[in-house]
Formats: sequence, structure tokens, C-alpha cells
Amino acid sequence: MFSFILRKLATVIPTFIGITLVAFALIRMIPGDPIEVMVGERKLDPVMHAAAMQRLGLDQPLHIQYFRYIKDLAQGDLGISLVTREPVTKEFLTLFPATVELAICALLFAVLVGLPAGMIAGLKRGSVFDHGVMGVSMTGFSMPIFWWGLILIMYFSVTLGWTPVSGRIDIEFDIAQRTGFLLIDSWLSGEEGAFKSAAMHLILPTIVLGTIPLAVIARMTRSSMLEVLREDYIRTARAKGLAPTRVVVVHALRNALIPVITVIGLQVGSLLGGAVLTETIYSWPGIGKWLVDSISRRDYPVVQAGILVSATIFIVVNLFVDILYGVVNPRIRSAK
Amino acid sequence: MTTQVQIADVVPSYPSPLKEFWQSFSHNKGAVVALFIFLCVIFCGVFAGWIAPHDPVEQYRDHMLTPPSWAEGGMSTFLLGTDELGRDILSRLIHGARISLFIAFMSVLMSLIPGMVLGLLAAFFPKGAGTVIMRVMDVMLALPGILLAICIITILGPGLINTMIAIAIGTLPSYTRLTRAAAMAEINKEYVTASRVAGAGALRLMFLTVLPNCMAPIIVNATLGFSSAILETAALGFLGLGVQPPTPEWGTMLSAARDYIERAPWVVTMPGVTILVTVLSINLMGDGLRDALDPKLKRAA
Amino acid sequence: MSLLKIRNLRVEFGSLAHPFPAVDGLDFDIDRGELVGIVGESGSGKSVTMMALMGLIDAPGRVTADELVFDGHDLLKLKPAQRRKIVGKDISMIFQDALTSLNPSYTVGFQIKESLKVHMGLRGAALEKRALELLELVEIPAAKSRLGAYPHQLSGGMNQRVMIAVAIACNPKLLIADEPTTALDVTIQAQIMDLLERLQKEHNMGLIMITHDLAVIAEMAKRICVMYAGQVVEQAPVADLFRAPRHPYTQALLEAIPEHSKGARRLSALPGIVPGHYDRPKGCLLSPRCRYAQDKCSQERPALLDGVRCYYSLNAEGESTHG
Amino acid sequence: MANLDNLPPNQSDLLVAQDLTRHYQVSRGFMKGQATVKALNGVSFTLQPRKTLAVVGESGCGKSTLARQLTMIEPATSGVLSIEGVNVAQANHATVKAMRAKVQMVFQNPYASLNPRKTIAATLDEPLYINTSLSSAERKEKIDAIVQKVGLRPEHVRRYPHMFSGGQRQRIAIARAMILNPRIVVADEPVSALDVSIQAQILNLFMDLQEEFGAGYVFISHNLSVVEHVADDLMVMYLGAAVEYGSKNTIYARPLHPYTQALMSATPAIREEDRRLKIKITGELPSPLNPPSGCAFHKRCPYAVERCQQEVPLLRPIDDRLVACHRIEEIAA
Repeated sequence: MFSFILRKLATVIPTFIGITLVAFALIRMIPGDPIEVMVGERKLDPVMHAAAMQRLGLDQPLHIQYFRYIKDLAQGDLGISLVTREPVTKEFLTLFPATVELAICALLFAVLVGLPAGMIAGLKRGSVFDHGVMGVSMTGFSMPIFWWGLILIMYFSVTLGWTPVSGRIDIEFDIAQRTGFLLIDSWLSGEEGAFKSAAMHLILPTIVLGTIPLAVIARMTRSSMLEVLREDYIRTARAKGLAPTRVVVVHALRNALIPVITVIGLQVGSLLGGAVLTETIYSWPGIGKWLVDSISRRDYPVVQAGILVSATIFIVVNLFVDILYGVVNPRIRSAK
Repeated sequence: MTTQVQIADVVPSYPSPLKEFWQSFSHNKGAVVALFIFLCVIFCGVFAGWIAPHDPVEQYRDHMLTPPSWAEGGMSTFLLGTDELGRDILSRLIHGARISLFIAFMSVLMSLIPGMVLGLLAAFFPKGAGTVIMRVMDVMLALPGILLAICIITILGPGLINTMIAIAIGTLPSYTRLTRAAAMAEINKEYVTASRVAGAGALRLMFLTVLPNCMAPIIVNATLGFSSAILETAALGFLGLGVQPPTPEWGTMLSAARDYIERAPWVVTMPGVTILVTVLSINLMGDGLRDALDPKLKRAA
Repeated sequence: MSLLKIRNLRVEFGSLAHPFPAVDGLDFDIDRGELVGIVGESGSGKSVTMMALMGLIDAPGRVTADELVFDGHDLLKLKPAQRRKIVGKDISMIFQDALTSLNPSYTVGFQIKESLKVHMGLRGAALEKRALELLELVEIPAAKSRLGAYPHQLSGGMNQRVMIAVAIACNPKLLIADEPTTALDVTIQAQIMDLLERLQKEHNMGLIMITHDLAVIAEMAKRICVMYAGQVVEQAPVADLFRAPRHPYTQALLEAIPEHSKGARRLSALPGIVPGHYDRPKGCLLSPRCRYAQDKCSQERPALLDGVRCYYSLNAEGESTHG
Repeated sequence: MANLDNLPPNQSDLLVAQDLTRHYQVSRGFMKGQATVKALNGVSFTLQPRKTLAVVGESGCGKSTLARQLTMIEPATSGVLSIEGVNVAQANHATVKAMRAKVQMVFQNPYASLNPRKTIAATLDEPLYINTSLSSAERKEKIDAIVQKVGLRPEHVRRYPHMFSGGQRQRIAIARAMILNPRIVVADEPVSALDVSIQAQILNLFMDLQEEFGAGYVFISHNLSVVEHVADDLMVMYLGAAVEYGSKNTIYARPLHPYTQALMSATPAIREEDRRLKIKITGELPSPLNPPSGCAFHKRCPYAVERCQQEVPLLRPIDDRLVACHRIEEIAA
């Protein structure tokens, strides 16, 4: 098992190096040099330009610049925002929990609904329930989620007035940041109504962000279930005289979940992408919105950091999923 | 030689592959309906100039935010109402179809072909080129679709062509991986060895022997890629990074409509429903295609 | 009274309007402690028959029979839960491909113990002891350490031994072996055959050996049952059948084996192929391929009379009795 | 009759293999380095026109690797493989290309060996298109001719493989192998996936075509009764090396190597008189990744002594054949 984990870690290293290269190259590939980009429309004196280049180390050969970039990264330095003049890392740390909170809720929603729905649909193939689940998940899968978000706002917030339109919590609450997760912080704060407000703010974004992963997980679980039920070892289990529930729960489910786990891992990518849209619609102060805002402000160090961080999260989560995959699947673990 | 005649006689007749395909495909009723809808969308896109009742960018300043014709205050000239600048929504949607379909088609083509070639190379030369290609794909895959598109648009700037490129690059890894996986599954089959014994060279093996047998999953993936390209185009338009106004693009239309969500819900509803219906019909078609093309599922049926 | 009695078993697939009978009016008996071989080429319905007996045919497949009596119980009349008390305990089955027939996610030990827990109610040390005993019974070396192994860590022969251990865990009265050695190498096949024969004798089990290899049956079984296109075409003691086959199909099958044509350049071949879904003949199912076929054969289907399903069954000299 | 004193090669020999060896490098897992699998470990034999050499053995014996060598899909690690006097063991691309048409192959699984997306005509056309300069009309003529020879009708060539039964597909596969009129046909378990009655049809076809075209066959099989029917010479292999090699009649009359004996006694027979003395061999086939020391068979051999664990036995002549066994004199006596 230990060597299995080591092996997996080793495969991730080149990918990570590739990601740093992309992030590093990003700023340098934008037409014009970074200094021009920073000062924007204003004219710049060539002497000041050269000084600025030197100050930022941009006059060095590319590989030196890259190693410097990696060295800074290793120390947790993601650069300075052009707009706020604050370290990007600091800003990132205040925004990151908001995105994680939303993503976790959305993933939980997707898994808790999608997995059982897909499983039952697979077991009751051809039934009304099966057709219902497949129809709904196909629609969910085809949903433009930015529009879905607007529709939900239109109905639940504007027409019914049940849920707030945007933000993480009503402004009347001033919650001290402890964990960064507002659900927990508001709970800890003891302020009356704070937790409820935070929860209400979460509902719509969770649904919107969770829709596509839910659809994908439901479809995948169903087809995986169908495939496993055709396997020879299911025939063996039935030939042993086991009860149908035992055949499904003990023999089919475990094997059916193996490919679903991979799909859940890959959905983290779609969550990160979806967060950009969801956070924009609901003015959710997370890294997705931060990224989009920074692009329109041409705050390139922030974009660079955002991309690096998103990719890293994706890689780490999928590394974790790979290892989990080995835990549930004995064949993978010992494979060469 | 009596055996010869008898053996020949027991070969049953079969329908042509095309007919067989249509039989399987039309078995899936949803897919047939979806195909019809999709053909309508294509028709609208191709003949937008003739069908659309108005010019998509002309602003009828006297009729800003007119509701759809069936609602109170609606006008029959503006069937689906007008937007905040008084432009006819229906005409914009029809012209938008052309843009969405064009971008989606081009981006699929631009990622499908290189993706197939790279995937085949990776499968046939797993030691050298294959490792490099797959590592690069891993890096690209680590940036989820829309983020990679954002990353590319940051470099290239927004616009129609750049949207196409961004989406194409974003979906390239999926074609590469898929082709590689399919080719790897085929490559050790006896018929490929048979071709090698017959003297087939690497190019012939790759494109004439192996590739046709990998097409089923690739075609299915391409239809899915087509629908997700439409979604992504719209998403980029919505974020203001895609096709720029006043070009009538579905996502851009939604982006502008956000502010009128309370006063004029139709401005939000119409483009969204159009996107949903188009994407849904393509995805349903993809399901039908998979049922018809994937022999594994055929056997199970 | 026989251990298993099947009368007029029919298994249909396909739509109700165009059913395809995979098994078509099959009669079969086996006694306690008897070893019967069933031979037939692919598509002859031999596996489907046994799947029907085990209750493993799912909708849209349909199973009907006048009688399907095992050990005094009419299986088709039992409730599923009652039937499961018999299946896996008193009747058990092993399959061709042992590796895919074992669950890849569980250890060998788990899969053996499962039957013991469900059917025998064994727990704790007794369970552990019996599982180990079973692995030793099927001659798996280093049995103790193998309990914790996964199927993919074992060879094909070892997996088949594990399958056998699972099947005999509850001392079944009837064991069905469906091509148990087809996927194995010759030397391993011989070992597995010996093992099955020994276990059958020691436990006085009924054993139904399904195979397409006539030679395997010739060496093991006392009685043999030849199937063609879903029907039993001939049934006889092994010695009689190989000495003087009475059905033209059996004769053709025996002649097609290279051993029969020793020294000859050409083999005697049965032309054509087994009828499929759409080309089932109206009369005798063999009639299009049969060298003795008469007009009557293509009009009406013969019944199984005195162990042979043929209007003009062959005499001791291997000649047809028509005309 | 097998050419026992292999050196120098006889002029009439179609195919001569001398010490043919193929090793593979296999990764043993993370940070464990590579292992060498000796899939084919010094095999020598000859084949004459119109003769059939049967290669017999169980999984892991190197049969399939041998087929890949003979058909020039892979170069040999070392040794000589000469086809009509041309050594192709490590031949360059041009030589291989020139020799391609002389060796063709029939595969085990007729369901996998035909390209499902190609019509029969396209499948049969490929070898002609690549290896000859015939016009398309001439090629078509050839295709029609061969299709009739293998017992199918010319109009069948427009169909796809899934429209045929297993036996018919194997006929098509044989047609593809024969269409270039090869000097050598390698058949890798060509009937093991077929039913007995179909197997007889296909074996007859093989024999008929050999009579007509005069090709030499290398017939790889694990089924000893099929081999007895088709073979002239016989080579029994175990873990990448020959253990017994000679004419079929000699070996079937009196198998000498303990493994050959074990194989023959493990093969079930219908007739009482064909059932040989049962030699029980225990244990499993060894993994090629981790072969036993000395004689590869010693762990399962009832005659094994200490010497067998240490020394690899060489093939040496005894009783009109070659056998690789230290104790063969005692066993033969």
C-alpha cells in the first residue's frame, strides 16, 4: 500500500511542474510586457520601465525567473496584486474558505442525491423511476448553470422571497472569522439567526453548483450498476442462494462504486469551473468571483495565482481519489 | 464439393450497416425527437437571415422591454418580446443559433482532429511520444474546462475566434485520452496483428485499421463536446469573456439581461430556454448514438 | 426416486410473439451419487438448462416445466426465499471462468465463508476451521495464507479450486460443473477433473458435468446425455453410446473427432451450423444437416423415445433404420 | 521427418530456426527495476515444404512468441531464423518487407481476427494491395477465387464479419492467409475456439489447401488429438524451450520426456486403448517472470533429482528424436 501511494505521488510531480510552467508562462504570454500591462493606458518613461523591469527581476533570463518563481511559491508567496497592492496569498486565504464551503456543500448534495438515485434506477431498469431519474439527470446535465442560477433567484428570491439573492450572510451579522466556514463560524458566534441566515444563503448556490455533478454521478452510478449486475460473479453470488439484497449490497454495490469514485474526483474540476459562474451570480466572495473580477481588472498576478491554485486543488483531490481507488479496489493496488 | 454449397446457404442476410444503425437509433424515441429539434435549430442557424423577422441588432427605441406577444402588453411584431435596448429577442435568438453552432462546430473540429492524431500516436508509441503527450494532457486536464478557457482568453483577449480556440484547447485532452484508450484496447487484437502480418505500415495501421474501430466512442464524445461547447460559449459570453456585444450570442444576451430579472423575466427566460433545449436535444441524440454505435450495449439489449 | 427429475423443461428468450426456445422440452434425471455428462456444441442449451434449474434465468427469459423436482421439492412451485434455501446449499454450481466468477473485491476466505454463514449458520472459530478445511479438501497448498488472498492473485487452476470449495461448502447433494476446465491448461485440467471425481465419490454427490469435450465425459461419466439445439437427442450409458451411437448427430459428433479418423488425411465433418433464432427448422432440428434425413424428418419433430430422438435411429452397425 | 542434426541447414529446408531467442524487459513495479522474461529461450527446428510442424505446450511455453518471431512482427533477441535461406531474425525493414508475403498467419479467435469495420473484400484485398502490384481487377479476381476455395460464395465478400458464424470467419481468415500464396503458414490454435463439428471442417480445409498450395505449416496447438491428426513433426515446449522434438509418429508411439508423457496422459481420450498410463504431475505452471532453476520442469517432474535443480538439460538425440532431460536414458530404458 505504501509503495502504491508513493507510485501515485510520483506520477503527480510532472503534472504539477507543468502547471507551474503554465502559470508562470501566463503573464509572459500576454501581448506586451507585464510592466506595460500594469500601468495600463498611461505612457511610460523608458528609464522607469527599465527600473521596474529590474526591480521585478524581469530582465533576467527566463529560466532564472522561473526558478525564482518556484522559490517564491515554495515560501507561499504568490506575488502582489496590482490593484490592491496586497500579497495575493493573503487575499486568497480570506476568500478560499468561502469557495471550499460552497464546493463541499454542493458535492455532498450531488453525492447524497445522485448516488442513491442512480443506484435505484440501475436496479429498477426500465421502471418509471428509472426513466424519471434519467430524464431529470439528462436535463440537469444540459443545464446552463448561470441561467439556472438566475431562474432560481427569480422564483425563490424575487417571487417567493424565501431565500436571499446574494452574499454569504445578511449584513446585520458581523461574524468573527475563526474557521473561515461561515456555517461553523456563525454557529460558534452564538448570535441568534446568524446560522440560519448563513444556511439560507447557501441553499441556492449549493443547488446550482451541485446540479451538473449530481446529474453525472446519477448517470454514472446507474450505468456502473447495470454493468456490474451482468458480471459472472453476480451469477455466482446468486447461485450461492444469497438473498437479492445481499447480492446487491455486498457483491454489486462495492464493485459498482469503484468507477463512480473516479467520476466524483473528476467532478471536483467541474465544481471549480462551476464556482466561477455560481459565485458570480450569487456575489459569493470566493476565489471564482475573485478570478473573474481580476480578469476584468487585468490583475494578472491574481489570475496567475487563481489558476495555479485551482489546478493544484484538482490534482491533490484526484491524487486522493486515486489512492482511495486503490483502497476499495484490490486489483489496482497490486497492479504494476 | 457439397459442403461448400451448404455452408454458403446458411449465411443469413443482414441489413446494410446504415439501415441497421438507423434501426437501433430510432429505437430510442427521445433521440429521434431530439434529432428533429436539433435539425430545426440548425435550419434556423443556417437560414437566420431569411427567417428572423427583424435585424438582430436594430434597436426599436420606442419598444424597449416589450413583453412576449401572448403576455399583457405584448406586440405581435415582437413574438418573444424585446430586450432592454428594444431589440427583437426572437431575431437575436435565431441569429444566436448561427453563432453558437458555428463556434461549437469549429471548436469540436479543432479539438477532434488533433485529439485523434495525438491519441493514436500515444497509443502506438507508448514509450516515447506517448508519455510526453499524456503528461501534457494531464496538465491541461488539471485546469478544468472553463478555467482553461479563461486562462487562454486572458492571453488572447475576448472574441469569437478566441472563444473557439479556448474551447477547442480545453476539450483536446478528452479526445486524446479517449482515442488513446480506445486504440490501446484495439491494438492488441488479432485483426491488427493480422494487418501487420499482411505488411501494413504504422500509418495504415493507425488510420485505416485501428481508427475506424475507435470511432464509436469518439463520435459519441464529439456530440457531447458539441453540446458542452455551446454551454461553454454561453458561459464565457455570460462572464463577458466571450463573443462581444452587440453580436447576438445567447450567453451575452443573458449577461445583459441580469439587471432586468425583476421587471422583465422574459429577457432572462428566453435565451436560457433556448440554450437548454438545444443542449438537451444534442445530449439526447448522443445517447441514441451511443446505443446505436456501442456494440457492448447492443449485446446487452 | 431420483434426486432430480426434469420433465418438459422449456426456456424461452425473445419476445412473446417471436420466442426463441433455448431449451425445448427437455427431460432429465439424475440419482444420488450419480455422475452424468451432458455434451453439446455451443448453443445447444446445456448451460441454460442448468441456469434454469438454479433459478438464474431473469426476465425476459421464461422458464416453464411440467416437473422440476429436486429431492422431493418442486422448485418452480417454491417461493423464492424457500428456493434459495436449497440453491447454493443442496444444489451448487461451478462455472467455466473461475476468475471472473469470483468477486474481485473480496478475499477467497470471505467468499467461502459467506455460504457457510448463510446456509449453515457457522460463526467464529468453527467457521474459520471449516473454511480452512475446505481449502485443504480442494488441495490448495498453503491453505491458511490463501484464505486472505484475492482472486486476481491466484492462477486459473487455483481459482477453479476455490470455486469448487465454495460449491461444496455445504455438502451439496448435487453439484453442477459447467465446463469447469475449458479455460485451463491440459495438465491443470487433469488435476481438476481428478479432484472433482474424488470429491463426488467421497461425498456421494450427484455430479452433472457439462462439457463440449466428449473425451472428458468418456473418461469420467457413467451416463451421458447429448444435446442439440435445446433438446436431448440421445441418452445412454457411456460405454454403449461410444460403442454404438444411435442418433445421427451423436454419430457425426464422434466421427468429427480426429481420434476417429486416425491415419486418414481428411476428417469426417458434419456440414452446416447449429440453427439460430431465425432458421430453426420445422421438423427435426438436425434434418438440414443430417445425412440420413427423409421427408418425414423435415415435416415433424421426433420425440425422445427409448433414449433417442430420431425416427430412424441407427442400429449397432451405425446404419440408419429407414427404408 | 525432422532434421535431427540441425547443422548445416539442408537446402530443401523452407524454414530453419537456430537457437532462436526472444527476451522481454518487464517492469516489476515501482522502483524495483526491470526483469527479463525469457519468452523464447534458444529454440531450433526446421520445416520442409508440404510438411506440418506442430508446436505443443501450455500457457507460458512461448508458442505465441514463436508465432510473432516467425511472422516477423518482432525481431529476435538472438539466433537465426532463415526463411528460404534468408536470415530474418534481426533483418532490416526492407528485408522484412520483401519476405512478408512468404509467411502468413491464421489466428486463434475468429471473432477477433477480422476487422469488424471492414468488408470481407477489403480484408482480403489488404495483403494484395500492400504486397503486390496487381490492378484492382486482378485483385478482385484473386479474391473471388480464394473465397470459393475456402467454401464461401463470391457475393459474400461484400458483407461484414459479424454476419458470419465462427467457422465461416475462420474460413475467411484462412483465405486471407492463403491469398498471397505464402510458403509458410503459421496457425496459432486455429480450431481451439470452434465446436467439434466445425473443427473438423476447418482441419479438412487446412489439409486440402496444403495439398494444393504446398505450403509448410507451423501448427501451434495444445490439443494433442488435433496435433496427432495434422502434424508431421512435433515440438513440445515448456517455458520457452523445446523439451522434445522429433517426428510425430516417433513421439506419439513412445513419448520420452516426462513432460510429454504428462501431457499425453492428461489428455482425455474416448477410446480405452488411447488412454495412456496416467502420470500424475502436481503443481502449477511456473511463471515466466520467475522460472525455476535448472530444468524448468523439475518442480513438477516425478523423476527429478538434485542435478535437475542445478543444471539446465540440453536437447540431445536419443531414440530417433531430441530430448532435453538429464535422466532420459534411465526413463527410456
